[in-house]
Amino acid sequence: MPEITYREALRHAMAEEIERDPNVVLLGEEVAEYDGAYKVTEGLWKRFGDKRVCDTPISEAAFIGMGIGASMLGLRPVMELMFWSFSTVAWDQIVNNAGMVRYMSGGLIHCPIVIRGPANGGTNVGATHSHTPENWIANVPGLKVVCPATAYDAKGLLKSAIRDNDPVMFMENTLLYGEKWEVPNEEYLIPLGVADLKRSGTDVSLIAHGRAALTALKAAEILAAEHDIHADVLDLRSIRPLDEEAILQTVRKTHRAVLIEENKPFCGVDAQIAATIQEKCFDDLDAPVLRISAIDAPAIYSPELERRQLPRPSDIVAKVLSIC
Amino acid sequence: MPEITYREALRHAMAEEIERDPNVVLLGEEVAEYDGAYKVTEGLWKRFGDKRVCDTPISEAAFIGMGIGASMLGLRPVMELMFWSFSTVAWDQIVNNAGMVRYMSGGLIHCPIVIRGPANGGTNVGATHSHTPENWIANVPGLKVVCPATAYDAKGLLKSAIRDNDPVMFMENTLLYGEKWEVPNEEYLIPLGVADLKRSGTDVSLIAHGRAALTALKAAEILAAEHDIHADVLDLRSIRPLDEEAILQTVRKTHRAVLIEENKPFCGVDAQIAATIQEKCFDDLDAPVLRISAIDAPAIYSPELERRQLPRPSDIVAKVLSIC
Amino acid sequence: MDPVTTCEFASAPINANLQPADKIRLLREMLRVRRFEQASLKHYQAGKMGGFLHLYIGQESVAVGACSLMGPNDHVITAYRDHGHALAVGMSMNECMAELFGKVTGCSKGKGGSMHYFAPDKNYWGGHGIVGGQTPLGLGLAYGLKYKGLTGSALCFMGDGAVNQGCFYESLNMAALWNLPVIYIIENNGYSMGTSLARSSAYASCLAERAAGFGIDWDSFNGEHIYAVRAKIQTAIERAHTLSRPTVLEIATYRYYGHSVADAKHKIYRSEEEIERYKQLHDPIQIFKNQLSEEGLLTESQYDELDESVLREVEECVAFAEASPLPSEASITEDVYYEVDHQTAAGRTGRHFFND
Amino acid sequence: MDPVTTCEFASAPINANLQPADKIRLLREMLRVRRFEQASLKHYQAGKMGGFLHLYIGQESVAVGACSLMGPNDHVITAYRDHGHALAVGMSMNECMAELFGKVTGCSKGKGGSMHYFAPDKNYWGGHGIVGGQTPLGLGLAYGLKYKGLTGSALCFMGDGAVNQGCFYESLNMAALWNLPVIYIIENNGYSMGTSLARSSAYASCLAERAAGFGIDWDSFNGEHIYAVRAKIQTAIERAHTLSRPTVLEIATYRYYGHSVADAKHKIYRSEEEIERYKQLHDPIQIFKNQLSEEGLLTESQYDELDESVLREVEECVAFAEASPLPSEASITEDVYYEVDHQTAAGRTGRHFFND
Ligand SMILES: Cc1ncc(C[n+]2csc(CCOP(=O)(O)OP(=O)(O)O)c2C)c(N)n1
Ligand SMILES: Cc1ncc(C[n+]2csc(CCOP(=O)(O)OP(=O)(O)O)c2C)c(N)n1
Ligand SMILES: [Mg+2]
Ligand SMILES: [Mg+2]
Repeated sequence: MPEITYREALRHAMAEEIERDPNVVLLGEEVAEYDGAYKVTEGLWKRFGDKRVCDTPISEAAFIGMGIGASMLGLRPVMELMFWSFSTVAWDQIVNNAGMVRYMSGGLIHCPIVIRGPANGGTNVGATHSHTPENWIANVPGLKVVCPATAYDAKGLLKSAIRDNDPVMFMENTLLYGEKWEVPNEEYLIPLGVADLKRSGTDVSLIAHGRAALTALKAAEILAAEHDIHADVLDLRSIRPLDEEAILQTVRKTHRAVLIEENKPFCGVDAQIAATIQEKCFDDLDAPVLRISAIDAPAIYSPELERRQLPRPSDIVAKVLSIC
Repeated sequence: MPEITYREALRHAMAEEIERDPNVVLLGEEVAEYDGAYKVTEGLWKRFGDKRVCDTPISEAAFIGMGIGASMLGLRPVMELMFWSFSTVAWDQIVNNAGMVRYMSGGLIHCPIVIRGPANGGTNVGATHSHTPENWIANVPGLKVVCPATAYDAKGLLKSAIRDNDPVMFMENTLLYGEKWEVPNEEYLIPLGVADLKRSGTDVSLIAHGRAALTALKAAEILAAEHDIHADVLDLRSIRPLDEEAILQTVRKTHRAVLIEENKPFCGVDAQIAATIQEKCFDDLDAPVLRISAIDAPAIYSPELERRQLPRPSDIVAKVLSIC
Repeated sequence: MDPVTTCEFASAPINANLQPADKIRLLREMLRVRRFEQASLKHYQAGKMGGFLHLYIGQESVAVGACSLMGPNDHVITAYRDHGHALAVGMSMNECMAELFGKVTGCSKGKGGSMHYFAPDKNYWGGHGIVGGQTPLGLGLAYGLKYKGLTGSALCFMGDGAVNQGCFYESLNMAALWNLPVIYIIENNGYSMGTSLARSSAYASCLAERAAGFGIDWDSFNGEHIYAVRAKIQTAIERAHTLSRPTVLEIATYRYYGHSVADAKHKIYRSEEEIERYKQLHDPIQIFKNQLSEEGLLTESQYDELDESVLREVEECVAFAEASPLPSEASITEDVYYEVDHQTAAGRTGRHFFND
Repeated sequence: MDPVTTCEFASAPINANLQPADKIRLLREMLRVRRFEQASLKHYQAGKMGGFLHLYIGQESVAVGACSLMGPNDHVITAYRDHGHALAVGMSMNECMAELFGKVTGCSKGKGGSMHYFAPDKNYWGGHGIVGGQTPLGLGLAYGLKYKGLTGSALCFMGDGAVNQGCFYESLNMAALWNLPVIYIIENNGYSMGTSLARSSAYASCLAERAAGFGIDWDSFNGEHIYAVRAKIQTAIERAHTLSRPTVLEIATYRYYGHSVADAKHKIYRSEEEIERYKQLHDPIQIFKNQLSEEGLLTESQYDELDESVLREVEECVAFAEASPLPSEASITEDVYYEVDHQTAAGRTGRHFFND
């Protein structure tokens, strides 16, 4: 199978959907003539033209709201936020309009919109540019949120997100854009709400999403090689809808769980996962569910220290050893 | 002790702090000449004048940001959001400016600002007006969040919040404004980060915040009267800082916990509490930590049904009976 | 504002070309709004509904005049003071009253309430509670129309207080930059809640003039006469249809009741005299009633008949609302996700709701 | 834009009253910015720092001219392209370079980086990464000054792309309505990232004219000559000091490098010729250097000395940054909460951090 980057996988997904459905339009800052701040949309403007790939002013509230309004009319806008951190200036449009209009209209309206872009720390761009709002979004019934960790997942999930008739918040990671994975040439879709067991073990369940899932895989290798501890690594992929069954299954198998995320700990996604596991696997657990999140402070600039602020394989190994 | 309303308690707290500190200023929509949309600031404009109590245009992003900027210069703005739901249009200012400027300046700047207003459902004002963002806020290191359930707590906590040198998000409840509690005439303060055991029992811990704490008290009475089950009722009062010790203590005493909140379940504050309890009281628990939240949908308008959407005493009783 | 004495806009083609029956219908529509809201007020006070009730009474000429101009691709979106626009686009009193009563027969199945009426089939996109929040949505409707190659427009209504929400200016810039056929209609009733225009906004000659800085055509006028409203908005619609250019219109109007029914102080922040003066001299229904009798199209008794037929419709809608059932408890989690409601494949993978 | 040939602003009192030494200092400050940033670029490319690096080179006359006018109660706040303003208010090259290197000796202890320089003691409030997010903060500085009864102003810098963030207009309305002494300075360098002004903004004659709709005084001018910048901004500062009124200024300027160092395409979305033209004809340092030699205040050799002394300062700051220690791991959770850092009573009740 050919290897392509996470960035290319996203691009191919968008190109395929643009060709497939005339209602799909890409909008965002620098997505067209500049080829995308992170080159995710590179070449798409030249290929599909002004109508399908369109640069916006720096007006997130207005252009996200515009996309929502257009989606009510049947368009399928795929909006790029240069950083998900900038969703803070469009927060009302996302939560109250995309999130609530279907409900408040008694189901008369739906918003087939995708809002995508990177949501990660680790690039030394400072606290305001390093938010990971998947937990805020997942708190809102009416919104969906997806955090792919690999090129394969990114492509399959983005295509599903674009075809989904509900608003899907698609969170990528600038640290992964250049990473390569095997991705088939044939078309495929990955449904939202289906987790992926990326490594199968017996002794402990490492549950994560986004880049943290890759960190967990590295930790699992170390655990196997150096400690003869064999971990299940479950990548949630989709946060809402959530594959709760897969979570409970792996825990029922290993009886131990360590949750890893790059978000801040308080009310992070893993708080929800831990609460669910202890409630539904109470008698299966041989140890408390443990969590590893970013060190609980705004993202620090200093490159050395920000590397330290996010979960590292060694942090996971240490946690696992504390319960195995 | 005299009984006063939750609304009056807040008003007295602000009046006392205005008199005490010339840097305290109240700003918000309709807080001055109109006496407050919910009459919380009634009479303060007449009493203290234009300088100290000031009406703003409907520009939350600008006036919240203005308050943050002024607080950097040493003012202590107490900003009213007519509804905390409207924080969505000021989200960037709250999270990135109030929340991050101290950190990004290496501690050179601090923001002694209070942003207060009602954050609750249950009043049939629809999905966009019924948000309870305490979990979103508490996710942000740099911000503090407080949710008083009684007039006594509201006054003591608001005075502490105004004197606090960090940004404090103060979340009230329109359903409580008219309720009365005993409040002493003498000045008192309630520190942030200290929970309140509002009822002492032996069999189960009901842990809640905001109005849900009062619902828990009602449930505790029913449990005692009809089921001879005696519950601890712990009111968190402050979400960040959080009185984790008090949480662990009550659970170590009763070995069972039911968490109640009016927020939506996914990544609600109680997800964090449940995750913490199972981790730190793993061997103390005789049953899984259970949660009761709002029914997981945007706030419905229909009055009958919205009453049903929020946790009721009977819901708590049923949950408790399932583990006692 | 000065009353419109004789209407210079009667001769505007869009009005001159009206048939007598059309003119009567305009009056009838305004009466429908007023009588519907008077009934809703009565039943609100009788405790039949919850939440807020923002009455449009006094402003009827704006919504009715504007919506009377809508063609197949002209769309409407507004704020929470939305009953007038809803009835004006042709929504039934039944679904509107039932919504206020929180009944499943309501236009939003009792889920939206007074602030959240919707009727996409009538090009009516709500009903929005967050001040200014609808302005980017209106932009999106215009963008969608243009994208689909349709000749139409998006009429986005907003209040004089809403002009101080920033997303409105972001929207103006994009509308001008991209030539989008959106028409922002500022219904300037002089107050945002208890705050007079002078205490909430700084401006040159008027609020609409702020559009000039974005190179957008704008106009400001007295909206008490429905002919004026129709003539001015028609110009904007033609600009949208022929040039795909935006317009900002500021229409002077007045609300007789408080901001919402909960607004106890509305006779304190404005004088009784002011309210009375508007009712006496500037009432859009009275003014148009007189216009029609001057035109020899309406006698007193014909007016009374018209009013009675409207009152009967109102009575019926109240009875309908009363008799309608509440939404079921199970319906609380319906209409959240399209895919779940329709039980598509996408709606069946993973967990969507998280109680227990 | 046309080059400023002879400077009509030399005679403006604020410039005419300058002592020769002051004029040399202005040139020196501009040189400090340029040489500092050239060094930062070199070390960025050598991998000594992370994140973004937005260079101000080409725009020096704006920050240096503006900050040279600051009195005790005049404050400055800007966006992420903030090195120029930081050095212009008197921050040391050491603390600025160390911040880029992520060292504990940096102005923000290595926690803010290039976009987040701060020096409240010098009335410098950052350094803000969210486009437009600083505009309400600037309003707040002005509000705070007025509240405290101080005669001062808040100079809030922003880019030409930032004018399309809504909170800017909300801020303009409040500034005008409340007579707040804030001065919004739009540094129009023609591009927001890869987007030219024409592709991002719709306007009448210029961006600043948007202020007219709020009844705010505005001006738009070429900022390549520091005398022009000082004369025009001084007028706004006097308006702020004497009338407590806001101003919006649009200053035409140009950045020689890409949006950030990561901007590989900046010679594609604009032509090499354009860049060269600005360097040759509109360079603020060259222009002022020539001005001073015309005034007989500076010889070539004096200029070279000046430049060398600046280069020595730059060398020293790099050595300082290199030699400085990194922040400690423990410091990651410092500077989050004032009360915790100071271990006050409030900082000791309850849990503030939630790892494990
Ligand atoms: C963002 C936001 N802030 C505040 C409110 C509360 N609020 C609802 S209506 C209103 C006044 C709006 O006045 P105006 O725009 O003039 O419309 P009118 O009520 O006069 O029709 C306010 C402050 C809100 N709904 N949304
Ligand atoms: C709200 C927000 N949206 C987008 C960005 C990404 N971004 C950073 S700078 C920039 C361009 C700003 O251009 P301009 O305002 O002209 O300032 P300049 O870079 O020219 O100094 C963009 C889009 C951001 N930081 N914040
Ligand atoms: Mg109004
Ligand atoms: Mg620029």
